[in-house]
Amino acid sequence: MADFSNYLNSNLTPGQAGAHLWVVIYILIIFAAVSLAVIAMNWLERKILAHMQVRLGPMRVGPHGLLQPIADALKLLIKEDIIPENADKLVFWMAPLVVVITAFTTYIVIPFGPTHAVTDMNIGILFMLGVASLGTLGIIMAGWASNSHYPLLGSLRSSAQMVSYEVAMGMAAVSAILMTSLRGTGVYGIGSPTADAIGTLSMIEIVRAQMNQHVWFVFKFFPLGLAAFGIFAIAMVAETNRAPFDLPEAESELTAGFHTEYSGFRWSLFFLAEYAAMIAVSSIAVTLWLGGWLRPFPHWLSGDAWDTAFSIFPAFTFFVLAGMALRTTVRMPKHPYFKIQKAGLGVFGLLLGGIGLVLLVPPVRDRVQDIYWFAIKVAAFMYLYIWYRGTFPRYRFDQLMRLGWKFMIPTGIGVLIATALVGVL
Amino acid sequence: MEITTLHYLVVASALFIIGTIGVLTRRNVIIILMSIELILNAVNLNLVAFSRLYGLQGQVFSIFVITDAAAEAAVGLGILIAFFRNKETINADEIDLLKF
Amino acid sequence: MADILKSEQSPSSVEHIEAEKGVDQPFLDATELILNMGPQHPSTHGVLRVILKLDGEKVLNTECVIGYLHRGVEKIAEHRTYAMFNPYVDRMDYVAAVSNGLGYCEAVEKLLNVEAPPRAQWVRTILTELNRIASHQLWLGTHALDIGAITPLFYTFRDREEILKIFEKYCGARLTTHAFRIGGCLYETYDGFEQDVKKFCDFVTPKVDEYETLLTTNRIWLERTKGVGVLKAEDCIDLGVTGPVLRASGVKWDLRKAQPYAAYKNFEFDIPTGQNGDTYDRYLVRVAEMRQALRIIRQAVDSIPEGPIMGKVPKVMKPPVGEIYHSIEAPKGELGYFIVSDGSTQPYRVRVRPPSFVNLQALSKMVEGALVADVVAVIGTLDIVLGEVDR
Amino acid sequence: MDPVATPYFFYGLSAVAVLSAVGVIMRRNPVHSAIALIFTLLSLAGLYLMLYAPFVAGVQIILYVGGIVVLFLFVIMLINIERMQREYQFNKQWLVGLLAAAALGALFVAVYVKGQSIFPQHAVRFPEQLNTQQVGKMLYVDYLLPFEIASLLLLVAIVGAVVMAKKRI
Repeated sequence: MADFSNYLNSNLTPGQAGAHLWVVIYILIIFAAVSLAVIAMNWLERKILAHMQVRLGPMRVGPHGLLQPIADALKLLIKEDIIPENADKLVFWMAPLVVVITAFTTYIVIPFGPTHAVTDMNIGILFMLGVASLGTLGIIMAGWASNSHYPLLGSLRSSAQMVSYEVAMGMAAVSAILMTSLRGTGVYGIGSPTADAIGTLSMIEIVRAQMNQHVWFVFKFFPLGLAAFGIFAIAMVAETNRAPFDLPEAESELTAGFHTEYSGFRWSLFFLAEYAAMIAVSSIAVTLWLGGWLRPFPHWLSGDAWDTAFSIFPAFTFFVLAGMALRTTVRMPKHPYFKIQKAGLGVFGLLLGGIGLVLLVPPVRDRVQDIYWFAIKVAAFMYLYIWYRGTFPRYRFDQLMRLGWKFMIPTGIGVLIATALVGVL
Repeated sequence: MEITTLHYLVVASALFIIGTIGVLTRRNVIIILMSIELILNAVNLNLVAFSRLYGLQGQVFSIFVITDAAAEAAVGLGILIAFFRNKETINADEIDLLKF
Repeated sequence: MADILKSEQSPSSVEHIEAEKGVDQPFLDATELILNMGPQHPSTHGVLRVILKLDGEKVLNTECVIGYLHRGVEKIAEHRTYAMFNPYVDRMDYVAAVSNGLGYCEAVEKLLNVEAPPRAQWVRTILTELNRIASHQLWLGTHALDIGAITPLFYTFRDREEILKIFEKYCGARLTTHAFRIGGCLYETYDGFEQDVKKFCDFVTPKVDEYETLLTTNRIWLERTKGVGVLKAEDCIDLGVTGPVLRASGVKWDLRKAQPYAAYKNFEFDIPTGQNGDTYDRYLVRVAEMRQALRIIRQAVDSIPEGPIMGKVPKVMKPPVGEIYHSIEAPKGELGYFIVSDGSTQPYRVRVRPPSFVNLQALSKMVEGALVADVVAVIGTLDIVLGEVDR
Repeated sequence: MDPVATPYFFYGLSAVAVLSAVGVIMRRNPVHSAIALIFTLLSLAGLYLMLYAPFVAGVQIILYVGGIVVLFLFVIMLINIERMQREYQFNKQWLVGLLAAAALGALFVAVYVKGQSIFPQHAVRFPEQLNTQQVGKMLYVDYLLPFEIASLLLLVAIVGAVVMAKKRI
């Protein structure tokens, strides 16, 4: 039990500190938080996409459709679970589990803060890319086990796509890893020229390297970091099978691709895994290039005053959200029909405000702000995902492959070589 | 009870023997290739287990073995596809003409 | 002659593929796959069934199966009086019901030797052109959706709604309008019709630019549509393809100019054409046609003549014995009605030349050697309506 | 820091590895074999982690499971396996095969039992945190020539696989 409370004073992740109980707690928290994020993401995607498309989106279940994801989840849970007659039952049953497990396993090494990770492995990024690539297996299994042509085509597409884009992703990631071991500021003189540079694959150390070198890697060696980041940002969309690279589940071509034959709860597992994987790869991008949990300008705007100012941001965000909710509550029509909705939204707004108040308490504030900066960066990526989906048509398969093999991989290798050259010279 | 190197060696030899049986007795070439992967993995486990005793060379060599396995799988499966396209079979004991 | 016919057989037939493979490769390909697309499929625009023979993703052969929406419209006509058959034609191309009605009414008028009064002609032209915009908007939205862009659909439907509102105000119906009668129009225009139409024109002109901002220079859109489903001008003429598909191949053929009907000869407009005959050109042509339609509507609204809107037609229509073929430029192409009269109140035979049906023939030629995704794009770009294909 | 409950993890992982390996060679359906192979490979990755070889474990996951097995599954999907499932799965020399394998096993056991005395008694402990750096240094300094030869091998394999699998060259 002493271990249990002693951990809070250590500056290590629970996995490194050997606090096994804390490991379990962290895993549970992360699981719950990611599931909650997926639910929130579901609602946000539908609302944002709807507003991009001159419509309202879910409005009926709960105030402004806030309870819609929950209603959907309930519907999916009680829906009949159909397994096709000629499907390979065992593989059909395993596929969604494989997809979900791989999507959630990656969260073990994601550093939400200097101590807010389940553990820190010295092969962290390798582990993440490896486990993320295992999701392909689940998709292949799903497509094959369904014993139907559309899923088969979808899974063939998906495996080819994910295998090709993994290479580009890896190339981009390697150039970021290389930056951890390179001193220097590049042509534009961004960052600290004298910081010590150690090569590392560990996720936490990569962020620490960005802190020590006074630069997010997206700006290091100016155009190079940005180029590598761009390649990763494109490849990660392809890796998670989202628009405009959503060929494996291209609705207008393959009906629903690899999960055509899935329904109910199994389908919702695929859904969960897709969004969890989106958050996971966005987290990799944030960790490698956007400074992970670091707040903006930790060196330029340093000092206690600035620290305090920036640590109020989480609370401030919640206050803004609460204000929006309460404003909508006030503006709702004065009709008995809206009574319950009004009350619900009001309570929701007060809840958000309450969370904001809790976040103002100094010890909580200091522990939470790392997570906040990480989450806000990931949220920007999530918004980009939605934006892509609302804007772009879908690539064709050969174009996708051409983009991957003839543009992204050569560019990735070129950026890698250029980074090495700039770093050595 | 401490896990010694011998434990790993026993697991590795078990995998090796299973792989050997697979290669020798199965007719399906895909399964034979998978059995070869099992054998290579047994070797890898041995190498890594010994690297704990003698130094990192074992790990480095196991990386070479994995590279080799990748090359072997790619070429083997390529041959397999070419063969299946011509003969519509992938049974090892029907592949005996040395040409197609 | 027989030889010529043989050599002109569609090269995508099964025999052709077998022949191309040669005798030294008699095997069944390991990757060959028969994919049954439709009749229940999100992007076959109704109940079209396409049987695709695939090599991986590459299309080796296509076979269209139609008739899932066959209602025997032409046979029904033989048991209805001329006026009674009028509403049925709306159900063929239900997204351009007004055009269908116009073609039928004009054909019967020709048979009866009556002419609609000028006011009716003008109103007909306005409504038909409005309907052309509506049809193209629906096409654009669904076509973009097929290619994966989900947003244009909502934009086009938002604007199409305004057209449907005008229809609703004019004749009470939104989709299957039954707006025209033989000999003119049944309804006089409502108060403010001209203002509504003008307002709509001003409203939709910037919206067409908006669709273009979303798509015309979008790199992915260009990649997905340029060089996809190319149909040369000769092939178009051989296959009898008409409408925007024909014009996108560079043939300047528009029945509104070639054999003017309704009030078209009074208005100035251009015939937009393309050069390459690919999916992108068809998109550009249709967007340009929306603009031209707006131009026609503006001119027509400014010059609606006064006078009666319904001509003098006998209560019991008994056209003289004879036959007539009359065709108009529907949004999808040449829509023709061939009506044989035996002098009774009911047509002896009605045959419709539906543009969708004829254009659909080009599908297998256009997707030869393309990928599955192109099949979807090409079905979209042909702008077929299964109600019209199957009738 | 010592790993947790090492013996249990070891026995669990080895049991999974061996049982799935048996599954690989016993299953009628190649897809099931491939899935069993995944389990073997993943548990071996776990064993590598227990042997303080995290880099090899990472490479095992990313290359073996994410690459080679995906390739296997890909090929199985391209090939019609329905006929193969109905055929005899084992060839006629299964008795010889078993005997050879048994002899091999006996040989291994003999070698291990005899040879255990010559193993160093105490394992060399490498700092796990520096494993990747050390392996990398060794790959790029001591074993540079083999490394380059391996890359050449991969290139040859790429060309060979393409030549083999392409329909018309």
